[in-house]
Amino acid sequence: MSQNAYLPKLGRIAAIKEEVAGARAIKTFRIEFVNGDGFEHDCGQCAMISVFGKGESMISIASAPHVKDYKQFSIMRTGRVTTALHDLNVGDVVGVRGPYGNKFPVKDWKGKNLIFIGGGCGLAPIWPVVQTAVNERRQFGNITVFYGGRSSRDIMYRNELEKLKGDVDVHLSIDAQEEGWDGYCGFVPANVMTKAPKADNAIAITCGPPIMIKYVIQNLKELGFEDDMIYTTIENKMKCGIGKCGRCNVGKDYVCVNGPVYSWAALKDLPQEY
Amino acid sequence: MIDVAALKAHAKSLLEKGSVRAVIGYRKSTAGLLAEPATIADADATDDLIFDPTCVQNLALYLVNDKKERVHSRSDDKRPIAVVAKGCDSRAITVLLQEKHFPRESVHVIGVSCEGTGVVDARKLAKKLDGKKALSVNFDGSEAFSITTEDGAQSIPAAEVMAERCLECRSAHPTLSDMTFGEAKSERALHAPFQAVKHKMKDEQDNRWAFWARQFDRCLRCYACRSVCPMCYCEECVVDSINFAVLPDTTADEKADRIKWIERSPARSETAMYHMVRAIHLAGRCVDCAECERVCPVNIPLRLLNTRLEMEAFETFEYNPGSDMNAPTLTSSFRDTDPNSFIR
Amino acid sequence: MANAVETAKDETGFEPKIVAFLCKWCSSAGSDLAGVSRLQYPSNAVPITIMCSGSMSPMFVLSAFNKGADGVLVSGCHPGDCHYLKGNFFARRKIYLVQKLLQFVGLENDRFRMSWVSAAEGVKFAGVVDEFVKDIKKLGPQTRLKAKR
Amino acid sequence: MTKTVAMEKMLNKADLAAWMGKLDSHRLFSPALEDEDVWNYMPVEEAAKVLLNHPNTVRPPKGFVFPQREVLYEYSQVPGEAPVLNETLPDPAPAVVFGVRPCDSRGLVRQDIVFTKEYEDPYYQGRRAKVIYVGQACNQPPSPNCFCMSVGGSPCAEDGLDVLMTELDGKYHVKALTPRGSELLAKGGELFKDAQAADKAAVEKAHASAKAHPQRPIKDLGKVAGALKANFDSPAWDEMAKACIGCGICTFLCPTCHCFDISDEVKCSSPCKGERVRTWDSCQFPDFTMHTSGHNPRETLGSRLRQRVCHKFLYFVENHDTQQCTGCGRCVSLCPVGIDIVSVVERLGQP
Repeated sequence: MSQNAYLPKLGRIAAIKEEVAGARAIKTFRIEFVNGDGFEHDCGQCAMISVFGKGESMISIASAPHVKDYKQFSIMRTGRVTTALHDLNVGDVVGVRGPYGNKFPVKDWKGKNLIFIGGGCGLAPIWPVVQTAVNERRQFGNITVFYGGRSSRDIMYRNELEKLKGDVDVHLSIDAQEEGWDGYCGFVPANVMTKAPKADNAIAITCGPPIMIKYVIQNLKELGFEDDMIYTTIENKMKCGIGKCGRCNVGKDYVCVNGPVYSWAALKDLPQEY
Repeated sequence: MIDVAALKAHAKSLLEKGSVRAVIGYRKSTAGLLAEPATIADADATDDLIFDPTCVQNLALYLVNDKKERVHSRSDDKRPIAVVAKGCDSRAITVLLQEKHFPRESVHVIGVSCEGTGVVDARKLAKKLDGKKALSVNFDGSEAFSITTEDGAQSIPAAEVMAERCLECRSAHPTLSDMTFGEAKSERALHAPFQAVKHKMKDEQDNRWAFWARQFDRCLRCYACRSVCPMCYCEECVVDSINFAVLPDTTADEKADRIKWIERSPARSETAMYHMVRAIHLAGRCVDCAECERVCPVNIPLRLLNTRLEMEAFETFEYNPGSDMNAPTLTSSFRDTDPNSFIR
Repeated sequence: MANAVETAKDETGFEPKIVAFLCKWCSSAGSDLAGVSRLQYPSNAVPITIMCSGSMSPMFVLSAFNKGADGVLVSGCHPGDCHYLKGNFFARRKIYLVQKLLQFVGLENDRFRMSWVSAAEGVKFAGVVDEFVKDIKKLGPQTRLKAKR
Repeated sequence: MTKTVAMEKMLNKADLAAWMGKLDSHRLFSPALEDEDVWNYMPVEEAAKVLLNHPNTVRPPKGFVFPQREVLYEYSQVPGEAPVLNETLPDPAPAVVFGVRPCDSRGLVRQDIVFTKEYEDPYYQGRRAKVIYVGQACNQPPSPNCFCMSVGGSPCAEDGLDVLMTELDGKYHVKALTPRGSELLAKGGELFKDAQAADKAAVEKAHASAKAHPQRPIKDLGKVAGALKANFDSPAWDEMAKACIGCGICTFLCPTCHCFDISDEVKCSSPCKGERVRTWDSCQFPDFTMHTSGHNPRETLGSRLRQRVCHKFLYFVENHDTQQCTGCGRCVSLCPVGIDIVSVVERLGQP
């Protein structure tokens, strides 16, 4: 790559949608590149978003690769950069560089049943796969989405999930009973167990808090999923995005280059330093 | 002369009886002449313990590290940990106790006398031996070191190769201990206390700035001085202003609003601030173990900087860090007679 | 603080930037009195109100110099008059140490100053600032601890 | 490094200064005392005073191409408007660094792998192209903790160098290893005489005797990676790291360590003006890997020691088929508490 990989392209915030409010607020930013700059990406890849004067953060791209006009990022307000991002308005310009990392091997999954299992803001990294699968609906078998939040107010992509129904089996859950909630109450791994998706010709894609992932994988294995049928993403602190700064190094891998997408077969051989 | 065999036997019996969790002491290193700190939990391994003039490190640091590790591992072993402590180490432990860093009963202090001679300065020794590699250094009476090289043993006057701090040491004997080995020689005073600082103070102010500016410019910001200091126990240091102790209930705002006092760049202004903040934070707490200066890979005279305020504490406020664990600290106390004339 | 320090520079000559940390109960009120009494004194001091001189962190002093202050003033209540009874006694000790350190490192003596100014001493406050500005003008801009920006 | 450019010459020791004098289109650096006992690469002020029999420098020469602080770009942004970015690629004047020890030049080769494989780092490349390395074979080990030969190097290794000089009686044997090196020798003109068979024999003898100096051994280098992998969960890591104080000496002063941080240095908050800079960072610092959530994948000293050793002797080997340690011995000599990578590898890197 002859270009300066550290220099971000400029993107204008075209729309901001508040997904979740409160202390762990999540907003979805639609960013359009300025000056005809930009890049294409694959499902699962990330981009480094800059707020000048604050710093950079690695964020997974939540829009599907076939959406060319903009990139979408769903970001939880958690630190210096993300707080600054949440304070921005439509029209403000940020830096975006990328795309970084590997991808979900979606092409290899054609004809298979896809089972998505997300928790909290962990829906965002796998959302491009959901979108791609729905966009090319006839190429895939059954599509099932399990998704849960702490409460009904913590469910992101609410409208989008509603729209999926019909094409896709959607099973929402919240941790504790609430009035007016007609979905499942309890943790996501338990919800998966009650619906017991079949492992035949299936791929499971999961992302969420580490503890959720741990139990989801345990349960999937009980349901007969092999290690190479389970995919997840991991994260580490990152600075450069191109495998040089050494920060996201886990074993011989750099998460920003060799990750963030891992099959459980590959991930279980990696040291647990993520 | 200190009886190392008795020291080993004491450590062994403590571990055999199970009255301590571990013994923090010194053992021979593979990396060079200086001893290495060792945390020994196995009674049989106490035979590795040594005590000679190569035992330079301040082991009070490992009490601080031990506490951090216990919090992290959620250990519920309530037994004390034993630590071998020279005069300066014991003063550091006293300051930690004074600041209630840990309770007195959580530490068993094995005091060791560094006799009349203190510890060795590896750089001075290397010069003295003119290229020959020292294999071992031992106490040799109260005024000399016995040094072994390939050519055999020789006796060298301790004052010639002794660490600077030891030459100015005001209380060489442990001030606090549960058990002491070696002869009680508290007065050494080979040099007048604060001699180096006073000498530097005589310099013109502009020259002093030129001197310090050059030193700050050379700093690598490896933070070894901070890491080795038993008094630098803050969970969160001003230099790590972005990354600080985050608890599950730390909010995004708290993380975002963190003040970045110092940039990471090794620029003179930032490095000056780093070293000066450390000097201020050490005022009335620095026990002059001079570990900061010893570990500095580029030889920045940090002891000179940090003892400046110790001199003030001692001479202006009659305050001697590490002498009394029950006294109020320097900056949490005052007297009506404190200097006032500098105020307008 | 970075912006507070960026006060206008006189085209005709050097106008020192002074950061004045004033205790809320005495010195800050004293500076207000100087203002409402329409006393003539230089406008070089940027006041920052702190709760008590005893709450003054040495970090603030070093940070002000780092960000380009030509002088730093700390001012509190007279001994015995502290709103919190003894905060200024702690301050006296701490500031004394900070001053000694700054001098040892080689910052010019006249760049860091402490004063006792009561709420009634508008005239004294004006005098302290006036004198401070004059002394710093003799020294010129502070370059030693200032970050290159 | 091919035979076609290898050129062997002899230079009288007294003529070193004259040669340096002919290189005045370059900035010249050589090892000199930065402070008492602290050797560093310093600009050559008086060529006649340059002696190339120095002990190993405290700082490796990596800063010439990977400085501790590098401004990546400057930015300025008025709120609500698009920022203006100003790329600050380095364009240094050409430099020649004398007295580079072979371990350090082998470190450079490892940095080249990191910074030029897959993505070329333009900042590194910009500087790398402008620095010529003149090596100095170690007739005597420059540090008591040298172990270059245990990690595949040698006191007269040539990788990464443009020129290798070997001190012989009253003379330097000077071997050009790259076209850049040949040009440098060509500038010396008449000062250089062709090396004769006797000179070549003498230099071979000097190299053989240098290699014969006893060094700290690592047995079975080929098996170290596998053993480290097998011992990944050993409690010995924590035990050996007990004394570690978590400073950055071992990594900052390592000729191969390349980890860095990127941060914003704000000069003015409104309008927002500042620089995005990268600075050296260390895997030994506790906050190196800490997530924003506070979760830290390598929270303990043991896990960080393991990262340092495994990165050098396992991960780098898996990725690039060579160790990321060149045996300069700095981390051993300068560790405040005697943590010794050779001993660690001896203990956990042996089957």
